[in-house]
Amino acid sequence: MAIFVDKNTKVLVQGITGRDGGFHTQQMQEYGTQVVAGVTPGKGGQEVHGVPVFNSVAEAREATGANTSVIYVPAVFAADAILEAALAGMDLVVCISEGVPINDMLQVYDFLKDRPTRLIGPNCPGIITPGQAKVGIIPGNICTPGNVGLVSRSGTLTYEVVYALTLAGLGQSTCVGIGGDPVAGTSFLDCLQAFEADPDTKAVVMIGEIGGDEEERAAAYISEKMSKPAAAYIAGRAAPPGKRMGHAGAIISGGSGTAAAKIEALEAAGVAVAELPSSIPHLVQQMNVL
Amino acid sequence: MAIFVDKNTKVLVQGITGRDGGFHTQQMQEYGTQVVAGVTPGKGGQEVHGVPVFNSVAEAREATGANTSVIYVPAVFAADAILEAALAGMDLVVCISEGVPINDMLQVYDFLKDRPTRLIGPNCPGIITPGQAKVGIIPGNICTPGNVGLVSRSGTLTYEVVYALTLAGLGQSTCVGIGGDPVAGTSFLDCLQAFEADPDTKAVVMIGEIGGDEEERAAAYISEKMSKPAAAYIAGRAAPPGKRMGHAGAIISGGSGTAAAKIEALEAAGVAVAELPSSIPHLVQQMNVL
Amino acid sequence: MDIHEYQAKELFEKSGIPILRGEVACSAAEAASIAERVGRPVVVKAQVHAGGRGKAGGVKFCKTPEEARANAEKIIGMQIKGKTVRKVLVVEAADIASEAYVGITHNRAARKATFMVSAEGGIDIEEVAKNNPDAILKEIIEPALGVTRAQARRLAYHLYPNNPAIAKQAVSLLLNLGKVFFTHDCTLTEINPLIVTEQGELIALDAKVSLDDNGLARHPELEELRDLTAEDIGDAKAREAGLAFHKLEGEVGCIVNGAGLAMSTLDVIKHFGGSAANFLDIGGSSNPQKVRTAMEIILRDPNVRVILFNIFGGITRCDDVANGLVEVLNSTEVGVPVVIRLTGTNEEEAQEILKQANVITETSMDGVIQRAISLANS
Amino acid sequence: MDIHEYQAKELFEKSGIPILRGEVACSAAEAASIAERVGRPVVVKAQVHAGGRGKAGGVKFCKTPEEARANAEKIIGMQIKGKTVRKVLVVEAADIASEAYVGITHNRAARKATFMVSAEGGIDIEEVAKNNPDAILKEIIEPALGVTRAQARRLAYHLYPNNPAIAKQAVSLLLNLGKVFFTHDCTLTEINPLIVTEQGELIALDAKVSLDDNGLARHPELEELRDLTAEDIGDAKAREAGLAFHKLEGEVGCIVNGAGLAMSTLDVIKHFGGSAANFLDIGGSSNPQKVRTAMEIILRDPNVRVILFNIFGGITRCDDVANGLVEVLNSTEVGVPVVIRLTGTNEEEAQEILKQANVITETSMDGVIQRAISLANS
Repeated sequence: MAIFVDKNTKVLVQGITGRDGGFHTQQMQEYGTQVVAGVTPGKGGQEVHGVPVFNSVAEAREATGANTSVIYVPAVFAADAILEAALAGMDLVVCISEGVPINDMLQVYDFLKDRPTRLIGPNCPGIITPGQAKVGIIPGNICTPGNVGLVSRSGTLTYEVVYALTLAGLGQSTCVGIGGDPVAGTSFLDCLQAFEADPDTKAVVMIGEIGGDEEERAAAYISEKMSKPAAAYIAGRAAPPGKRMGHAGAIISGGSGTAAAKIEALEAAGVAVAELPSSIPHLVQQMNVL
Repeated sequence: MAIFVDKNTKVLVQGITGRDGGFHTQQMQEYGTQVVAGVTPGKGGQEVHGVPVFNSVAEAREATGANTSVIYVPAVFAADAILEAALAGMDLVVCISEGVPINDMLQVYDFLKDRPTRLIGPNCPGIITPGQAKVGIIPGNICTPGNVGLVSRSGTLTYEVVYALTLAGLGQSTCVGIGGDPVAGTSFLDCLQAFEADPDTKAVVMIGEIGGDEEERAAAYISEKMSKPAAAYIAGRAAPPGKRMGHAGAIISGGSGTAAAKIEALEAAGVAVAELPSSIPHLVQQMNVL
Repeated sequence: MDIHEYQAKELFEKSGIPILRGEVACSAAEAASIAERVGRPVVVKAQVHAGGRGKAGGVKFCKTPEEARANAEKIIGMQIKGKTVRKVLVVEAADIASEAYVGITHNRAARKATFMVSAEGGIDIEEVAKNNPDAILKEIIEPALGVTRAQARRLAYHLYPNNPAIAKQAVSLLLNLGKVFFTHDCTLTEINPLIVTEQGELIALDAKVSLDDNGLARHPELEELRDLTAEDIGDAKAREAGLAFHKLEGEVGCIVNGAGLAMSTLDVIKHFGGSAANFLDIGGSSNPQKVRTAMEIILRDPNVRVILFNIFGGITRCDDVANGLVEVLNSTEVGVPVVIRLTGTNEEEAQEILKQANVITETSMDGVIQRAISLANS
Repeated sequence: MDIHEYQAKELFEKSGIPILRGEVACSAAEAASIAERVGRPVVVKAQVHAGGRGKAGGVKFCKTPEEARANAEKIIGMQIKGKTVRKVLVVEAADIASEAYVGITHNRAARKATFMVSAEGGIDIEEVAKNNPDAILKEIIEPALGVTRAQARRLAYHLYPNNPAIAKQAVSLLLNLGKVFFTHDCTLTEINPLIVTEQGELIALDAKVSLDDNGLARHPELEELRDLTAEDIGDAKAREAGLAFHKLEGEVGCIVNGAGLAMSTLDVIKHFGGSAANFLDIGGSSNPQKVRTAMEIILRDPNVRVILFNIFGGITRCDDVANGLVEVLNSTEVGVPVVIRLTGTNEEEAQEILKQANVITETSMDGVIQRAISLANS
């Protein structure tokens, strides 16, 4: 089971002939992911690591049956690439590209909201279902199969926590990096709902950060609807107000979106909130559900 | 019951201070319709036939609880007026304006398709539930309450048929003029579904015309899903191919959208198709359901 | 509203679509002197609002100015699908390596505009659609997005799969064609053929643009492109008066309010064995002047043997129509009988007015039509 | 990226929004001579990327050129919220009849931009939002529609309910402000105050525009508006090298890959009783030059007593970071201890490289942070 991707996922790489696209195609293949097609306009007919390249997503999909697309194109072209994948009928689109203009994402988000295509990202590390498939750039070797579902707004911080879980013998059902941008295709809430419905997931770990109200919305869902136990870590407790901390999402202004407010909401919802990333495995072990 | 409008409908008139808006406000009031508000930007605070005028639909709705809007503004402003009504949360918007640019309607149709607001028109005579309310310009005196649901793409042809029904003692549950434009907010299909669900409607009359495939889609629905008997009349049997017959919708080219094709589809669905508008009452009487 | 090729090319040029501009000639001498100036072989192309110009002999390749003169001589004044050619476009001949079709029009079923391309250009696209539908690639244009770059790319690579350099030019061209379509409220923008020259340039060799009449109000600069000489006088009068009018071949002149009722009137005339001389919808308003203009237009047709009014008053007030009619009858020798049926708003007042006039009144649509047919046949 | 009032006004002017243009002065003498040319009372306004200029004394009304000189003298060089004022805008004073607020910004929760207006302008809009939220009317901008005319009308009549003439001017102005916002990839476009003059003119008396850094790539003309003099040298270096950097007040200099891990590093430092000197995210790539620039930026801060590397290699390759670090250590006198933790991609190669270098390695995030703090305290 797992969520969003599994061993049947057929991946198409948009921007496969680029440096990142090519490198991660190989990484995904080595992990055992079925990478069935690549797209780079004008390079149709070529091959990259044995993967056939097409001029358009529609053409690639028709020829290969790809159902999931991963995007490694320059940021100003990312919105167009997402729309192309959605119009071609992809079930899942994972956009790795960082620095997508926010107005592009407003349009994309609005366009996708009543359509069947799920977008993860942009500005995200992607998704991995350990032992089955990875779509994106999460290092495969730090993950191990198991029953913890993990969702995070951050990249390397995700790795830190996943690795700590793995070292503690706590395998993962699926790890989703939803990205740090203010407008992201998939939210904590979406992932929590999917984990709640996934029989392979027994506990959930959520890695949030300052800014926005996604963590608070997730807390409301956990409190009202979720049967599975959750642990969380919120980055940015020490962040000074008014500074933009790299992630476009992680800006904190006035009293809203602070780490304290998020932690309070999560704790009120019964979530075990970790003081340190390294404490997460211990909190998960204490749940006694694995 | 009836469909879309009834005695509880609270009407707001967009363009109330215009010639048509003012005239039909009075007509609607005389018919007993609750006209609760009017909108003309810059004329907020005035009154027209005792109806308070506001600068915006949102303001008018808030002040009066209007739930249905009828639009009598010049065609190039009609799309904006429809969007204003939809964004202000109107349940039903009836656009009488004729000559709305098609690209405007593409945008409006797309915007409304996943929203709760129903649009009837543009370029339509509106809707009347005899004895309860009329929204638009259908003359009230040619209608009488009863159990025939009528839906039509044409204006005066509707009157012709409604009047014939009334003279024959066949009252109407609701009469809807969906308008003759190629992109209309409400289709035959939408109305048939509503009539099927309406306990006050025992039989349905459909007045189509050449062009498009709405009648064929309606026939498919009638054949598969509809329990109530239907009669139809299709205008344009004698229309020469390739001529645009006034209604932007009524253009016939190649072999598609012909009267013959529509009549064939309807007859195959068990619909009694009239040769003349004047034969409709007889066909309805033969159904033996009233 | 249709505009001419040379006008469409001007719109294209402003939007960055490469064309061969050429010059317009209204006489053979002008055509020859343009060809002289070009100094190379030219093509002389009829400027007329009709398709199939090539097949009809309205497009000719001319090696010399003399040939241009001779061909222009033949083409100017020629009838193509009932339209008289009054101008030709004289344009440098291109070295064509390949011809494609690209076009945008509304897709009524989808309620969206559709972009269509085919590598088989230069010929009747409807033939391609019929005989080889797979050769046409379509992209539905989402109203919320317009033509996306990815869509333009997909279409471009469909046309030029093995030529990325041309495909890249085509991407811009297709995006610009989308801009033309939406900025000018078009119902059709078409390039057929879109050519690649031997020199590797992409050029719109033809240009076809139809404008949404309803959009013209916000494009006064486009209204000016209307070719008044291309319009029938009756059509022009009708348009100016706000009447929807089409001439037909029969004997019963029809004046009706509402398009649906007008179409139905034609049907019922045919049903009872008659034949209509025209379709004429006076619309919702009942300005007496409209009635006068409608009568004038119909009486221009020598075939008309009777005038039939079929009016169902809603917004239209029957007394207004009656007044207009009486006015015309009092000031004009009509020469054919007038039969009239008025029902609806202010019907009784109208009957009272018509009592004074020399017209035949009926109360039902079927009745008035049967009466008109019998008068036409007598 | 923020731009100055005078630059924002130029964008406004190009989009048809009425402004008082004024002229920029870099010295008191210039300010006086501009005021002389204006020949009427002027306002001298600090051009600085900080809010609350008025409260800070950065905006002054001047009756005479002498007053303009004196005030410019005071304002130029002044610090406002830590930013040095280097220019002033000298602009004709307006006869203000009323002041309103209008602004567009992104509404993160709605995933849409929002238009906000308040008839209570000229003051801190956040105060109005707090104390009298009903005074602010908001319209969510639908991405598929942009600012509609009806929305602009509603906002305009909210501001000027009893003045249709001004409301009509405001409709155009608000639609144009929407165009500025979307055409230039803004994150904020704001007019505060939007005034009506005694003469009945609507004028944007101030102009505030913030640009989406991610959108700048497609607006090279806007990138040129960047005020390099307004940037800290460290900030400028970081921006050029593609590093996310913020100076903080502590002693532990941090070099981390990834924004989340970098924020978390700050948190963990605080948790263990230390204090970070900066936030610095070297991002996903592991170009050794980035490591060098990062070190240079951090070492400019005299408070730094230790440099902490916390790297979790994903795309970032640990050996690349190690090589970059060794390069810097070999060519520069660092002067403070370096502690490093490298985990992930090519970790072992990196450890091998670091064996040669004078750095302290740890294997866990908690471990390396505790070590750094103890070194900073020693």
